[in-house]
Amino acid sequence: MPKPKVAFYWCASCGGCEETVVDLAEDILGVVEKVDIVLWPVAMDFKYKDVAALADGALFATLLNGAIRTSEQEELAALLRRKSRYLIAYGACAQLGGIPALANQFSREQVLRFNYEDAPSVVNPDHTRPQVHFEEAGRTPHLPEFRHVVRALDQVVDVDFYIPGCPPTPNLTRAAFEALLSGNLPPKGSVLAPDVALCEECARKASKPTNVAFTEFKRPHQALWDSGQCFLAQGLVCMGPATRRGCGAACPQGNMPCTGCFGPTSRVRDQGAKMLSSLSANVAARDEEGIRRILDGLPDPVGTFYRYGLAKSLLRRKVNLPTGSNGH
Amino acid sequence: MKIKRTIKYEADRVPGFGREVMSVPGCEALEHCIQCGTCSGVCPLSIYMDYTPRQVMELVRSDFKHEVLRSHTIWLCASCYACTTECPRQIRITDIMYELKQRAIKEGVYPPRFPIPVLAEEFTKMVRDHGRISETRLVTKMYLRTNPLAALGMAGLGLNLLKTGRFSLKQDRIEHRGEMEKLMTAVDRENRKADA
Amino acid sequence: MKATRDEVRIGFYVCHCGHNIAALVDCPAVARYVGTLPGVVLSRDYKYMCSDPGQELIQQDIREHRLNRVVVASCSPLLHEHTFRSAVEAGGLNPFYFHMVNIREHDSWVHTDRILATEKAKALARAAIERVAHHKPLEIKKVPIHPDVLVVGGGIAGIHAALTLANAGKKVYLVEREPSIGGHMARFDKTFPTLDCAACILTPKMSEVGSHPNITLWTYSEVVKVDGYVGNYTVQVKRKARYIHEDLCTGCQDCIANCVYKEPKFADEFNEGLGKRKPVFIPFPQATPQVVLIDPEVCLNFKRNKNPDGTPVVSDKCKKTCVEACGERGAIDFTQKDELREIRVGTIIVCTGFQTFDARRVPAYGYGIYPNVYTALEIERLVNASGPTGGEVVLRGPKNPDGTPRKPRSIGIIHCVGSRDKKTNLWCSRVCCMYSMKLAHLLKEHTGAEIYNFYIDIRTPGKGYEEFYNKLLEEGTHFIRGRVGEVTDWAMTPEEEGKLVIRVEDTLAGVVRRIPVDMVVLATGLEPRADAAEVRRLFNMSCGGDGWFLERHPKLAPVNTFTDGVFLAGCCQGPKDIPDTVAQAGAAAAEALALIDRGYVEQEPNTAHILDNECSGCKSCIPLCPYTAILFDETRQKAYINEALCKGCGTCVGSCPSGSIVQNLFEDEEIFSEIRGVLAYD
Amino acid sequence: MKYAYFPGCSLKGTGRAYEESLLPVLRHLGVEVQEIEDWNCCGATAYMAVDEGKACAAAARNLALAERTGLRQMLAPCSACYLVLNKAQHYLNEYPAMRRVVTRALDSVGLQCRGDTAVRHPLDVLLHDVGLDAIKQKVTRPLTGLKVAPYYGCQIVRPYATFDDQANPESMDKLLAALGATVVRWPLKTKCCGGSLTGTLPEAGLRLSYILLKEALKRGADVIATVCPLCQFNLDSYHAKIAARWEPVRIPTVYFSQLMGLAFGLPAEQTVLHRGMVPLRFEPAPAAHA
Amino acid sequence: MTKEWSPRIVAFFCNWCTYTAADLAGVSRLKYAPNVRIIRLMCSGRVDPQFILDALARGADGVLIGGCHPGDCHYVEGNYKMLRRFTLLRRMLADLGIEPERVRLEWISAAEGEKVKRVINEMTEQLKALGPLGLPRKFAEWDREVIALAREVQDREAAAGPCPERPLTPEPQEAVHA
Repeated sequence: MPKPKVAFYWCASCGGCEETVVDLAEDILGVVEKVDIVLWPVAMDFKYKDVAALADGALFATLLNGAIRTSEQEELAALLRRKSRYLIAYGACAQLGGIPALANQFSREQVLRFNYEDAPSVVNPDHTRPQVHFEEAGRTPHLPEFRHVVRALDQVVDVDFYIPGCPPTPNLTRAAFEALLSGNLPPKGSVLAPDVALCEECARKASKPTNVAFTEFKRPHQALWDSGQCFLAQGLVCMGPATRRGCGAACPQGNMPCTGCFGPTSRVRDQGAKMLSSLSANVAARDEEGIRRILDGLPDPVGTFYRYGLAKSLLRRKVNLPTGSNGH
Repeated sequence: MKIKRTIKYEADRVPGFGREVMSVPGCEALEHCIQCGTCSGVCPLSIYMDYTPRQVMELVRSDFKHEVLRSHTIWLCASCYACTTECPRQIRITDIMYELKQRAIKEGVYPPRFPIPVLAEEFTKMVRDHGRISETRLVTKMYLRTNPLAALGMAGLGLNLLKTGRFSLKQDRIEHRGEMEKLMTAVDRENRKADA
Repeated sequence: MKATRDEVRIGFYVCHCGHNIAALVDCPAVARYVGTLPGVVLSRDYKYMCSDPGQELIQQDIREHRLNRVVVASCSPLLHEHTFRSAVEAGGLNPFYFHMVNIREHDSWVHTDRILATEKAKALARAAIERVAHHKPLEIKKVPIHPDVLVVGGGIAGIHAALTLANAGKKVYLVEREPSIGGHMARFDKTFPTLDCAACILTPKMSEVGSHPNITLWTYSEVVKVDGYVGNYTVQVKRKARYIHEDLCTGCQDCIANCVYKEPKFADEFNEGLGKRKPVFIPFPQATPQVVLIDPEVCLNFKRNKNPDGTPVVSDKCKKTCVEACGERGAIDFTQKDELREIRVGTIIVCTGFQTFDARRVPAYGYGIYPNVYTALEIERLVNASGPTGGEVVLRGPKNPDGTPRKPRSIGIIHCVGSRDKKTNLWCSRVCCMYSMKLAHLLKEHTGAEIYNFYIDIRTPGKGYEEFYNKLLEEGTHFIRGRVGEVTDWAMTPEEEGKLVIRVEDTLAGVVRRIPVDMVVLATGLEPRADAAEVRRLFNMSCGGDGWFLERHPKLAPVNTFTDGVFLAGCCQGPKDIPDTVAQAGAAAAEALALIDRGYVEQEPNTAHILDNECSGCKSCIPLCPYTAILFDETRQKAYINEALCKGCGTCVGSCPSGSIVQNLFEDEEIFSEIRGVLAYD
Repeated sequence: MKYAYFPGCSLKGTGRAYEESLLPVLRHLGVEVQEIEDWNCCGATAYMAVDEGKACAAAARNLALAERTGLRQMLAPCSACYLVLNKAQHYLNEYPAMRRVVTRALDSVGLQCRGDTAVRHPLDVLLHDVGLDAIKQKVTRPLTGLKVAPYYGCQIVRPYATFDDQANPESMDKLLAALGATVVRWPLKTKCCGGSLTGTLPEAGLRLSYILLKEALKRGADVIATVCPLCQFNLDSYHAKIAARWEPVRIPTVYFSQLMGLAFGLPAEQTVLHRGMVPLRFEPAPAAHA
Repeated sequence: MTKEWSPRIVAFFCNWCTYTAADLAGVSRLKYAPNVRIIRLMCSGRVDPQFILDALARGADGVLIGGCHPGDCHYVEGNYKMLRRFTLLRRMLADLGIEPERVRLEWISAAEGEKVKRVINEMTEQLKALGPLGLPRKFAEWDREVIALAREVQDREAAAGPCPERPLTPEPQEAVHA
């Protein structure tokens, strides 16, 4: 009997997710012998038309990583959606928008101007910008269109499962494959990681007192951090309490606080809001001035609480940005 | 014996008059009046008034415009502000009196040769034309316009002022001649705009 | 979520409340609209939902239409939520499958545009519909009530409340700040309108309190701390040192007679300073308890300079003749210190009373400037047979040439001093008209003087009050309608020489008058005690903008406060006369009794609980609980809530970073759907 | 200490004695004043009776000119001026509509008014900025034995004044006591003197002056001290008429500043007592220690 | 919207002070703008920032939170907790382009019916001046680019061959169409 066909695809992402597939190390072989990889741009040479040629639903599963920012990505997402039985948002960017979604604080124009003109490393005297269409030798090639908004995969197409993480850890990926192949799957739309916050599996938890009240907030570069004690107890923002577990508390083990890449638990609609609520409620001061002073220790709340989740936050992006007509 | 009909008919009222007055800056609190009479009680001049301040307040509130504007009361107010500071409802009675004087003057309804409005008019004229007041000159003017005979009665006083070096008929004025007039016409213009 | 939608069967009822709602909200339209919403199987509008037929309607529908959720849009849940929950329960449903929409206090009563008000009603109704779908069945929690009661304040209100409870067999602690109970009433001479002597009707009640086996009377004491909640409060009371052992003092007053001060020398508080007392004294003859006290401020046996903590220092400079006089009874103890007592009670009745307005705040009336200007309370003492002058009304000011004190031949009584005045107190003090007339009568009786009452309006809304007014008119007392402008001492006419001149507009005659009198009496109003704000915090009550303690509902819960188990009586809630005060004290006592005899209070099951499997043990919630109800299970490394301690504020719920705490009746899902509901209109 | 100085019309006319005595006293106490350039009549009570807006504008022009001096404080010795300027200040800040009109009007003559200059009365400045101690130190000829009835009149305490009690002001009492004078207590210190009515309706107006003079005498005062040119004029000028109508009540009325000058031992041309119609005859002796 | 726009305010009032104050406003028949929709919670401390964001995302132009005055909280200090959240949330919202006037925290005691009226009227006026926030419409606007393409692709595929059983457009986001 033919092996189930699997596709890997990437959109707006750093490539780290691809790495984790490789990180499966020898297990990759296990996977490879169970499935038939038909599309994997980063590793193999297949073409769009190859996929287009497939019958709808012909793919058993597609693991798509990266956020959606261009028309091309949307189109491929749509195509793979149709061809696959299971479409899986792979990694923080596909699940939540991820780091790229931080661009949702800026207008498309701001982003383009910076990247093609203002960035210190750019030399572009005649202000050339990428065009959607341009004439050349009587031919009109089309370039993908750069969207106003960065989106998570499920804001563009219907998604079956999510594998969280920036990047997802090998064992999550492995577990996901096993589940897929064995067919014993959780309800559609589930995140394939435990539905409990990180602290549960964090070695530092025991060191946290039950009476933490913040008198100041520090930032990672501002001190040497006790390698055993809870970061929050040391006045450093750790997103652990508001973030799904499953990574084995990798960052805290590396003496860095959690930044929230696994996203919220199923009971939370807005990871940032919840963390904000918990942190600020535990500030020590009672007078307005004192409260403000302590909270000023968090200079960039959006970047802190929505490091990965802005696209999927309740507001999705800075709300007063222009969304003019398309076409650059 | 001469008898007089004192009954008031609805026709005697000018509906909206009260509200109108209460809408003027400083006059709002009138609606809270409880007719306690403190104003009359503290008013040093209430004993000469045809309507006591309290009665004026009620007449305004019940729209008896003609009665109010024709009353002597508004002219007797010496603006000592006793009523305003004592009123248990913090009604700025003195300011209401001003408002009523203004309306009376605008409508020209006050006793002829009645010195007080005349003084006010002469006063404002002098301020408009010269920017400053020369009191003795002003007062003399007033007497000539209202009651020249009384002016004679004042001769003695004039003399004493002269003796103490406080009498002068010279008109003091500001340098920027005409600036006051400009200012006043501007106010009129703005008010008209506001009304429009 | 879809699933629940299918199985929920909601019944919706919108109440006209006569015209209260229907006048501004198109109730049938609201009913029609709600009828179209998912999950609603039946939607009605009805004239009075809180009426019996209204409630039966609900029960009947539950049975006939197999409703499993009920929403009523009517008045404030604080008013009728309980009513409808019971109805739902009687219909065979768990009472918490009910939600209430407030379209009266929050809609029809506060808006003017019918269309917008109706739209708002729809939105609020929709929110409830969306919400109620998520409701879960809950159990009401029962908390036992400690049967003892604390009554704070020993005026007539406190006395009556304490006796009522004690006679019903309850144990009562009566705490009074002054050395004796009796409050203001004890200082009055007679009481209106019946003119029976205040002492004669009050003294028996006072001594009954003093001797009642069920009453622990602590005078010269103050409540300093209150903890706990309805059913079991822990209260700390400071018993101030009176330098006398109450249990040893027999009240013989030999110590007073033998004090080194032969003559009374110090202003006597009870008589408004009109009389004098000694350093060791008993406030007044009928004082309860009959126990003397020593005033360290003036007693020779104490130093004038105090300890850093403000406590007095014994000097032992005095011959201590009082101690000799007391002899083997040994009741006097200069070393006595303030002591703290802790008691446990289930309910509290606050009767801390009022203070009279300080007449100096109206300088135009000359109190404190002209000696012959008096306050009403001073007159009460002046006309009182056991008062400083033995009931003889004589003037404070200059005496006659022959040295005999002058008697007033004409007296002006000025009403509304410190009442109905934006510059001082805006409210009507309710009792001044009546007590002014009472004093007018008594003064006339004592002096035969001409008496003028200056009033803004005469208010006699009480049994026999208007009749009393008539009586005064018959007695020939002058009533002049006009608020006095000023009281001065300069004369315009011979007959004004040497008199106080009252300038006033006689508003009924429409003329301004100057009236010379010998004596002016200021009918000072009632106002909240200076420390009302602290007392309020102590018992977790609210104050109105005017500073009086706030009742839970002006009509339906006049003696309740917003804190369960704490009740109000007397003038601390607002000015009132003795009959009303006593009635209110009885009501408060009854409310307390009702609680005690039921034995328990039901508590909203709106407590929070932690989802055990979902809790990550991050401990963020633990410091947030003001009741330390959240604990951490070290072995399982998870937090859990002790629901007995949880009061249901929901602060921890709003803060749980992984959404793992749930508050009954206020679950996230319920509130989110409420938000969706209120915004789902266009 | 430096203040923008608004004399007002009266202090240049019938009330010149006020200015002539006040300025030296202030100088003597090291208080600097700078007369506002080209100030105009404040509008007094008469203008309010004709047109509120214009009255405000007239007053506001002065406020604007005062702001130009860069001095945040403005000294207005005449009660009427003091009241009117304060009132205008209040109206501008309380009533946006009024502010709009006045601002635009001022604009038309190239002036702006922020309305944040503190309008202050000499009594206020003397008591709270200079201080009684500083004043006492300057007293070389205490007014021992001189019984003075302090008379405040209406408009410096009512309705806007914040520096003293409206019903029973005491700043002048304290000041006079500091000068060594005996202060006569009387209940009429803020009663109305009749204001402009003495001229327009003598019968009504003069009666009020009469009562004041009568009571002052009755309570044994040698002199009435006043803070207002109109009050001084009324109490000083009508004795003949009052005597004719009621009874002679001759008692001098002088400005508190004149008494200060006297106590500071300033020369006669700076106490200008000769400007009074009822002359004050009192020669203070040098202080024992001085 | 059919009728002329008028702001929508979602209010979260604590049961003990502010909700009661609103009742008092009613009993006293004070009149205020009908733009507010009051949601009752036991304590301002229960107000989860998610509620505020959700309300805005669903079309509220402003959110008003009412609690007991500092020191008067029925639950000792729930209102302080809210004050802290509010302080940071307001700053974060500014970073996300939402004017501070749109989210307001007020201490209103059970006796201050007048204040309920004042605050609601004030806020309504401020929001009128600010104009609509209109997030639902904004969301729809943002998604237009996606939906357009999705349609285009759909048509193309339809022309090409058998239609897949799964929809291509994203499942409707509640917030967009609520």
